Amino acid sequence: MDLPFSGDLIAALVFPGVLGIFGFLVVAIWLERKLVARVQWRYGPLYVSKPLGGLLQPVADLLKLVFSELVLPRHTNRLFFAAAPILLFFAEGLPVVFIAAAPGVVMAPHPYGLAIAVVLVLLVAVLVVAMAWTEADKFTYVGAVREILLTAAYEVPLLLAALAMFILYGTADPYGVVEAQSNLWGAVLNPLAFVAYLVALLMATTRFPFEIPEAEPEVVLGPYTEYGSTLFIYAFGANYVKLYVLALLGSVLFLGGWLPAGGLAGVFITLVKMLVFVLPAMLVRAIYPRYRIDQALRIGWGKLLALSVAAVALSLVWRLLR
Amino acid sequence: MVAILIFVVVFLGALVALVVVTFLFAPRRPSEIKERRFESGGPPYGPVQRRLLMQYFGYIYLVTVVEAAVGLALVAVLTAQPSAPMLYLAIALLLAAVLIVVLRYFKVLNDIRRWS
Amino acid sequence: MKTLVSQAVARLARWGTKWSLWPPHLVTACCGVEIGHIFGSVYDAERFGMLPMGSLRQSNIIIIEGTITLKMAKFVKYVYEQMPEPKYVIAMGACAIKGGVFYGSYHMVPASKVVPVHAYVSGCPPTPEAVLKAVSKVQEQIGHAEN
Amino acid sequence: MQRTEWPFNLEVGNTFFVESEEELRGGRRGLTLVVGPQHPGSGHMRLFVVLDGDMIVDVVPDPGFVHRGIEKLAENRPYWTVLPLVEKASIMDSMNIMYPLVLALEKALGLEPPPRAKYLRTIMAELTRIRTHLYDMALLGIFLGHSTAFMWGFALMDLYAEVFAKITGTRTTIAYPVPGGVRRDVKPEHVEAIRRLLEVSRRKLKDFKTLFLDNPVTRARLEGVGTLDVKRVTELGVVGPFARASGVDYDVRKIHPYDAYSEVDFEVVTEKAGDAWARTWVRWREIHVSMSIVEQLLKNLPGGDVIDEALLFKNPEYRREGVGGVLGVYTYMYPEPGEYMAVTEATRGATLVHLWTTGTQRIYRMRFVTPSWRNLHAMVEAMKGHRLADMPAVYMSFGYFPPEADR
Repeated sequence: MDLPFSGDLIAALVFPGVLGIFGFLVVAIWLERKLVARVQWRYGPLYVSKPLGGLLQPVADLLKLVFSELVLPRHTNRLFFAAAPILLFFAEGLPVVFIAAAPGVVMAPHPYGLAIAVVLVLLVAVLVVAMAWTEADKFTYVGAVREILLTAAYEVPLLLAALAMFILYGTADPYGVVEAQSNLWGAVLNPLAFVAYLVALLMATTRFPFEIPEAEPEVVLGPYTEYGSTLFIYAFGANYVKLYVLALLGSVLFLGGWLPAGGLAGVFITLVKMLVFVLPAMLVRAIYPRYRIDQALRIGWGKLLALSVAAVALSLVWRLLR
Repeated sequence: MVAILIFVVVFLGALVALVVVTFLFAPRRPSEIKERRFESGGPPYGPVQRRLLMQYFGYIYLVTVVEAAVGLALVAVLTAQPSAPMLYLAIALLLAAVLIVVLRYFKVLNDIRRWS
Repeated sequence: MKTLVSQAVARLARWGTKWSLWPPHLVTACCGVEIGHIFGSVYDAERFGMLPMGSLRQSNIIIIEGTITLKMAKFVKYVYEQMPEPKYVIAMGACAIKGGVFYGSYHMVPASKVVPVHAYVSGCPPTPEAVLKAVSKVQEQIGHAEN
Repeated sequence: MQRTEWPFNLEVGNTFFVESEEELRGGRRGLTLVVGPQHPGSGHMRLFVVLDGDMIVDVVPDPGFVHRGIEKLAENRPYWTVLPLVEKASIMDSMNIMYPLVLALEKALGLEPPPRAKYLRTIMAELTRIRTHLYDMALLGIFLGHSTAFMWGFALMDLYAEVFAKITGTRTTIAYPVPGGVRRDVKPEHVEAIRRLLEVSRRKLKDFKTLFLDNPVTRARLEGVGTLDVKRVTELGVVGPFARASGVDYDVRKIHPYDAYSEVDFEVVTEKAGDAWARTWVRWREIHVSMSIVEQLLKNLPGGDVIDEALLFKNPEYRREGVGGVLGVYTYMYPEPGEYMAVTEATRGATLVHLWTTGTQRIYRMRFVTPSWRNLHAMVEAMKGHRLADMPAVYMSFGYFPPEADR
């Protein structure tokens, strides 16, 4: 790699690594609140830093949470109670190890990297359920079961969408995938898979029409109900990390990753392409109410499954034609 | 390999460090009530561990079947020689089988009263 | 050196707390209608960093919305006790101050008898501006608090 | 009466009337979810929701968190100070909720409001009706997770609040009618403000409908949920738009017209389905009916005084000012002994006030029946047998407002 710096260190520490994850947490929460506020005829966070349009609001929230009392309920196993959100947040961030943000900017280049990343994303739901279970609360309990069921709804379509793209490219290597898209983006070649991936992303990150595990009027905050203080940041922020990972994965898988640039400019292009996934995920909050869990399951196993199977079929056709 | 190690150490280190900061600097006034379960602003009421949300669990059985098939296809695609038409035929057949299974049980799964 | 660090940390914590007052969803009486207006688009309390939270575990300010009845008082007290430190209380409306139009009712308690109150807002119901003013008063209190 | 000691024990945690699950409902094996009072899905009330898996088996409501003893307080104070007291039962519906008391007091005092006052009262009643429907609609939005519906609904409500502030001096608790008239006259610019308000809200409501009511997800959440048929609705004694949503063609405004309702042309909105969607849709249509009523009334708004001649007799200055804050004139007036009753159609249904007077200035006994209380049982019944996620949808489709129910 012809970079003047060590690409894998950049990947580990800046983007898509630690700094990227925390930076995304701050910017995404701010952006979400501001965008939704704009739709709703209001300003959103403002006075905390007026010249920056309230960009420091998530920072203030974070500081407040860090410096507020840490309550470890007596009826739980306190060690697990404290460890679960940390592990969850960490596990949500783990798939970035295998995803490249630019040529050379990847921690572990692996021929099956993207496939491993997809599987890692799907594994995390177990930790959410474990977290909810340690909390031992009625609301987290219902929330955990809803989380399992929602996972059951999106898992297969997400896998099928990834499968469609892997069939199309014939590889799961991040470099190979991007190379295969040098003429046409994957989203153009197989729009069905793209749409299926987008909807599965909304489900996986429990974004709005599918914000079912943490439906406020029913189960308070779902799996995060019992957490306060720093642990709440991790429990609640884990979803944003998942969004980050899935957006990164999607931009490599469907939008040609860092193309047409390379090197450091590629990183910025990847960042911009991630917005294609992040912005809709934020704006649906202002547009849709939430489905019931049975409706979400029906969508996942009905329309979405049909769509993703059609996507695989389309990929097969493309492949045979070539 | 070093990069992964650095990533894991820095990431986990940052997460744990924030908790440590909370432990050291946040005010602490533990009380018996504070450490009770959250129950909509009242005292804990009734046992927690009860029947699971059983009505939709058929979907989970479906996942175990379908996901294994899809996973198999994924592995096959990634490890097979490029452009093996037999493989693609196999995947197409597999998907058809999946669709048939889902179509067969979709109606049953939707009727939640059968599961209660 | 040690005091310097702890002072800096305290200042940072105060700044964060000041701009991030999250009330739990605890509606005590009819002033809840005006609370809706406060979080609605016209008065938009989110500008001040307020965000209504579902659970009391993450929240740090109770806005007592009007009358507290005997039945509700127990829950208000319980919620206050269960909330993590630091926590603040705004008593909203004439009823929360002394009883207002319900003064002398057999089922009604002033807020100060239940929880320590940091700011009172008068009115029946108070206008949203008044409540936001009280919020900024509480913010000032937090900002100027002795370490 | 002055109390030095408040008679209650704040021993936290052991002063609740339901101690264990078995006490609640004979040892049923289900998960009992306690919804409220500190819960985003409850208002000022508590629901014990017994779940069998995802299905709601039983719902036990625990109201009374905002019982402030309005009926008892009304016995201990002069009758004209009861007016703002009654209003606090449902503050954004203030005009409609105090309407029956004003009508009953008028019967007791022998007053008859002049036509302009009647028109103004009806206009205000319809405006508060629109506002309350919007409030319920906005809360339905947030209960389904649609925060934009909440924000837009409250933004529209705020326009109404501003117009009320212009006319009466307060945003929410307007206390506009008094026995024998209204508190203040409207000026031409106020009439213009109301006209503009209706125009703006027509336009904005169209957006609201596009985003929220026409939303396929909203429809999917509300249709076929919490269905009560005509028979069930009449058995449970449901009132107001929630009965009309099941096909009960009953509206106090039409059947016993009071004030200016006999002079306007309006339809009684009914739906057949009786589910949460029908209850929402009836209220949506009622907003438009109310708008047309206000427009008709504004067109024919008569001139003249806004309070009865009998009240002017004591202080002719009121002719110019309206009664205003000065309610002193009532200190000279004593209600006739007897029983008086009035029923009106408040936003959430028929409201009844029954007065016993003994000739003093204190009301001997006031019975105050509010619609939310009568709809509570139906709401709970409608929740049973549905999914947990339907609970907030049914809750807010009944527009249940605990202070109104608990009084």
